Amino acid sequence: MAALIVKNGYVFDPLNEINGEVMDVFIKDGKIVSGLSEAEIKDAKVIDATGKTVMPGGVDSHTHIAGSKVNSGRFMRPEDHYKYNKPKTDITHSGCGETTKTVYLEGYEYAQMGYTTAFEAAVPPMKARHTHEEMRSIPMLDMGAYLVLGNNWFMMRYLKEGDMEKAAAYISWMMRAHKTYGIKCVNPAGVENWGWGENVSSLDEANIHFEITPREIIKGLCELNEELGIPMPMHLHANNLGHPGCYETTLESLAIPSKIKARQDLAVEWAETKIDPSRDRSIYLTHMQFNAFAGTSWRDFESGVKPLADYINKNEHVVIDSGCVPFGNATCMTGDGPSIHDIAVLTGGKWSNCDVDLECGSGVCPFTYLKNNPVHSVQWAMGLECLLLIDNPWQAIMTTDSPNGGPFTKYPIVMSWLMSNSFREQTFDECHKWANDRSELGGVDREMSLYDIAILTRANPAKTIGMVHRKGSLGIGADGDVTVYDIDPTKLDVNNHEELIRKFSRAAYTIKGGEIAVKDGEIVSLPNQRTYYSDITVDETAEKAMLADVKEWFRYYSIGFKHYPTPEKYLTNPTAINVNTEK
Amino acid sequence: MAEVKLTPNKEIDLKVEADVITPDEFAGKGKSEIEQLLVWQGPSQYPLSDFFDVEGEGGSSAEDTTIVINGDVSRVKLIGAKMTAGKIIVKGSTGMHVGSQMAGGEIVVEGDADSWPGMEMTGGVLHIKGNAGDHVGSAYRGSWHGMKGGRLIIDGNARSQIGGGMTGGEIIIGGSIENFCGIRQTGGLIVVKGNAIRAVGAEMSGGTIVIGGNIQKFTPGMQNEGEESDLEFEDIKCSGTFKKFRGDFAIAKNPKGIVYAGKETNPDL
Amino acid sequence: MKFLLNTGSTIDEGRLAKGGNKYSEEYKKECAVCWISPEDFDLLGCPEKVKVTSTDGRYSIVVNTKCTDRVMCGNIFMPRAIWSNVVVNPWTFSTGSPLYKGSPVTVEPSDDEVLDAEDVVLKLYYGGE
Amino acid sequence: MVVKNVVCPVCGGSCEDIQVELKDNSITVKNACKMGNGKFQEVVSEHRIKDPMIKKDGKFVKVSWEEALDKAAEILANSRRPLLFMGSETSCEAQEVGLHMGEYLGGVVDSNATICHGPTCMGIQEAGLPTSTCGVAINRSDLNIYWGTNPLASMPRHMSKYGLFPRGYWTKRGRFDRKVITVDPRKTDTAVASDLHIQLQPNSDYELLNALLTILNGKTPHHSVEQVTGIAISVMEEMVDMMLEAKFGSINVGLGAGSSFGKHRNIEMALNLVKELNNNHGTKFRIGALRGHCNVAGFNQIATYLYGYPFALDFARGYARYNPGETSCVDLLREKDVDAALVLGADLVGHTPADSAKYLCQIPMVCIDIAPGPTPSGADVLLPGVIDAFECDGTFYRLDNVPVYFEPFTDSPFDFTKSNEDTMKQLFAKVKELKEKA
Repeated sequence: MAALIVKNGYVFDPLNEINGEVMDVFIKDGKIVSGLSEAEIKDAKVIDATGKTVMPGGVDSHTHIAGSKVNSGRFMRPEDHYKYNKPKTDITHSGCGETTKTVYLEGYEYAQMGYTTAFEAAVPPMKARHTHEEMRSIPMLDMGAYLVLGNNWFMMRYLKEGDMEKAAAYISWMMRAHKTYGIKCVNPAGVENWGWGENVSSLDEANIHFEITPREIIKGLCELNEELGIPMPMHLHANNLGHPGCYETTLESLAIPSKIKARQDLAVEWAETKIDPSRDRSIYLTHMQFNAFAGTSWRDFESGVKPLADYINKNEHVVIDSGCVPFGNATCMTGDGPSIHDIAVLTGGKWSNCDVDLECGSGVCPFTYLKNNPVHSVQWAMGLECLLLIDNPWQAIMTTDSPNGGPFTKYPIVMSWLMSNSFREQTFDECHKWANDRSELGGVDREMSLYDIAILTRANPAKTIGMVHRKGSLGIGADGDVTVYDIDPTKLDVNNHEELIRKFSRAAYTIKGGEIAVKDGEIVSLPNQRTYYSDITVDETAEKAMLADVKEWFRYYSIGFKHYPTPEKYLTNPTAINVNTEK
Repeated sequence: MAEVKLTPNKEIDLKVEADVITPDEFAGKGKSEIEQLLVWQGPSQYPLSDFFDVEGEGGSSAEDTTIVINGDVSRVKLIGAKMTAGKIIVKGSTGMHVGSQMAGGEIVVEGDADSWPGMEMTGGVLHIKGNAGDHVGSAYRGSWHGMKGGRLIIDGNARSQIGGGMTGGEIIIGGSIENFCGIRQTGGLIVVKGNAIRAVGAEMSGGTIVIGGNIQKFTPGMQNEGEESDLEFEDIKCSGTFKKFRGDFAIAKNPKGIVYAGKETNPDL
Repeated sequence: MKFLLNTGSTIDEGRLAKGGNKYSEEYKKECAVCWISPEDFDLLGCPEKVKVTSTDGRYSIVVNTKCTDRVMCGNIFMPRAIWSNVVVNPWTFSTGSPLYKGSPVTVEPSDDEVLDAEDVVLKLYYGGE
Repeated sequence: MVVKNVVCPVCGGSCEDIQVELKDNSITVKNACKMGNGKFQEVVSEHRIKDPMIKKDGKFVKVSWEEALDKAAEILANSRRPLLFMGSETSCEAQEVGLHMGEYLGGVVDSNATICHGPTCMGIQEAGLPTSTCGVAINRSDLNIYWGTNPLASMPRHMSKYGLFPRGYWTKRGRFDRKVITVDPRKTDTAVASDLHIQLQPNSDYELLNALLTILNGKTPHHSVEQVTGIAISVMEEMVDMMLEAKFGSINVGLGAGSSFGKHRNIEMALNLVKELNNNHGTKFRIGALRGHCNVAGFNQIATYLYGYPFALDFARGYARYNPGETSCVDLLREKDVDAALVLGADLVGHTPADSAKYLCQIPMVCIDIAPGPTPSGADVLLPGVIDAFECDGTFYRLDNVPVYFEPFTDSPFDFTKSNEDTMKQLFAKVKELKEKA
């Protein structure tokens, strides 16, 4: 592969504290290098980025694009597909779906926006093969996936019994068996209760039969996460999600690991960055907006983002992603079965649910966010509050919890709201007055810079999930993933948000591993993708003892032990990250 | 008013999709331009003139354009799809999706129409003088939002899923129908002069259905609300006495859907 | 006589079909059969074989009878196989799925030969026109 | 040698506890049901299709693999609108090649769901699917409802593995901890083994389900429902009581619901019933379809994630469109709206109505199969099939959409192909070659 030079652009690389300097970026053999030899320069492909914005490739640390619940969404929503089609071209497959997109479209549309990396937020262990099968088919994106463990019978048993050694061994075995990357915890203790049509309502309510509380599960998983040195913090979807007043539960949940020190133990070669690439957070709260509802009912519903943001501003152990709501069509899908059920009861619309043997569950329902709906308009404001009221952008990540708040293709709109106060004002004018009355957003005049945007969409998601050895920066040794937007920062007019949206939507170039994947918003080649998973070292004796338990309880599974794991065959370029090797 | 005459010039084997046959597409175009409009047959596109002899030219606007199809086009789909104004007269039968998503203007089919006429239509008049297949004026798969406005008239019989997810407009059927008429209806009016087989108004929560003839298998979630005579819905009149039902209580605790069933024709209800 | 035709699997139909024995005598014996309730069987005159004719009258098939109280009066059952599918109504109500269960058919006693599966293909589908 | 944990490629049960011992000309099988055992014998059967064949003057003649493949590719490349039928008796991997080929050719791709649980898929599209994996029902369900299905004939181990007898975590006494209701117009063996048999009139599933929901919503159904369904309202009320008394109920629907008059609307209503049962009635319910064909669920899953729809995908315009009744196999054949076909691992001639089967026999058809039968007889090119889970590895999706990875216990008997996936890939390469030449 010829070397590549991205010449003369305004570079935004927050992990290297580069803020709009005009410079060249060099890529050789798929990696960022400090420079090229004269011979290499002669053969190199040159991209003239004069007057353009250059950033590392976009990283989405929380999205729903692969696996059984995503596919349930696609399956039940032909009406989401029939008017949103992209025909095949000589190099691309066809695709469809506005909110529940087909796999090919997911890869293409992320790349067209300048993203090169996306992590699937929830994998039910028994269906991990399905998630990987889909990820294998998603073109261009480097991916990983988080394993759902917060209502797992083995996990709950070990935590209840306080058998942390076996619990650690279980996590290590499960990550390897299912080729997954980090721990996801969804409505801990509550989803198990949903097996009987119930939920839990507070952090200290023990669930049926297993008699463990959400607090105990969160604490246990956070401790184990750091003991094992897992790349990312424990990834929490807090209890009571989507219910007025849930922000209080969230606040309490965030405090649980406040004393747990982050410990990331990866055997990787880090790319060169000015900022310490290792993570310093011990909890990663996802789609904060959905976990920040205040009030006691839909009538006195209001934003509870402020108290949460205040807490986060004072407590460095927390990082969040926002779960923004850009209005329009969405599909709600989550491992939180009871919360989706409640939404479906509210909408009266279609509803899917799938509880999984001994492990977890999920729910899916279509949703449309309307500007004239009071609650939806507050949710719009709340999503932006999550990013604007948290002072330190290194504690926040921009998402829509795609496709829950809206499909990822609406990221450019969210980025523009963050950068443009006038655009927010315009939206306030268009939507229900609750948006202004019941949130703090109207009083915020903060306008984010391209540097901030680069933190929220590249540097921080990569740092948070422990991928800075490859992603999120243009440091030497990082993957040659570069986005060029046709935005001249010196002439940037954030009042012209229409143009901003258009330019974020269609990258001038998306370079993936040194190959030009997108030019002028069109797919021009299909670079290979990669799947990352954690290979965690644990004590062999503990592993043996744990496996004996697992095999004994396996009779409650409907699948045999031999057919439970996911073979590597289902992964494209499987890339194990060795974890906990120092111990 | 300019008139374009299309005469089928050959037997069609694989079905043709001709969503270009609308006054909107023809407006402002001369004969040869119309001839060159592309239609689909399988994955290939061919000029319209491969299947039709074209006479005349389009008017200055869709409103000023009338299209007359002079013969049987029962293997041509999507005629008049998405049209907004003007008129199409089909002097024969049409294939599927005639007037699908139409928003305005008028289509008259003198023969029969296959399934999906007027899918999700929002305005205009679609008049089929013969019989129609399934999904008259209904929503697409998975959607609960069917016909929103306009008027759909079928002089003959129609089959199943008429007005599925209908939210507005009127469907008037002169003959008899089969199953699931008005399923998931939330608004609008369906009037059927003849008989129905089954599940009239199933899962409806709003809107009105009138069945003049006999209903073979009644929807269990309908609750009797007495009788009414000589119904009037603006310009649409249904004379005689009807048993009135509200439902579908299978789908909602307080549904607002109304079904009228002819009293004489339904002694067992 | 008019009946509603129900088709479906039987365990031996499954065993033979999955075992690749669709052209065996055993398969024909299992599947080229019309189950009739005792009352209807009597009404038909206890025939050894019947001719079943499709709703539109365009296709007929001759099969053996089996008198059983497993089906209700007015219904017949035939194992899902080529014989039953000859007379299943091909209209799908815009669902893609023909009326494998509940097709109205006509049944009358017959002395004609019960065709092998292969002959159904060759005689009805190839030679039929 | 005895091989354990072999996956059975017959029905949607995807049993993965089969033991086989393969000797020169015989195979001994343990744990498989009657149907499964029948299929396992195919490995050593006399009638296995071993040679590629082309029909010349109405008679099959043996030809080389290359010649057969060339002819097959020619049929597909020359077609103006091919139908590719990716049957359920093969892996997702093979089906995926078929979908890609269909997209490339602008043809139509369909699978067994279209003549099986297609209406169930369509019902899900109207209402959503409140379900669970099978283990959840095993561990929790104290009420099991078989609606329009006779698993003893279509999925023989369903009752012992998933439905009636299994001893789960909260159902340690198996059958004694469960009640069973069967809804079926026939008095099947399943019905006989149930606590309550609702012997409804054929084609009245919709009315029965609608009435049950009406009762659940606190109203009395219209009296005519008794005559329509043949079931007394008091019995319906008893059934609703049994449902509400259950801690966890599991409904298994079969083709009796999806394939009778009413089709997807029957399923939609069943799904609505399950949805309502989960709305604060103090019980929890799930529903699942008994997928009779081996990997029919797999096609639905991969077609959905690759192209957006579970079956009946029409690629004419360069992207998939979906409209059963228009883009589905039986209708396309009946309407003579395709001009060539490829049938992989399915007996379409045997299992579609006469009009469709007849037209299929008339147009050029390529068939990939393992044993003689109506579809191979109707083909113009016959390519020998490889048996998935016996002779090659791959993926099936189980009835509850859990993917199962299977590995072979022997090799493909052919030197020209390793698997149906391999055959499909070879064929696709030839088709591309021909198309690009033209």
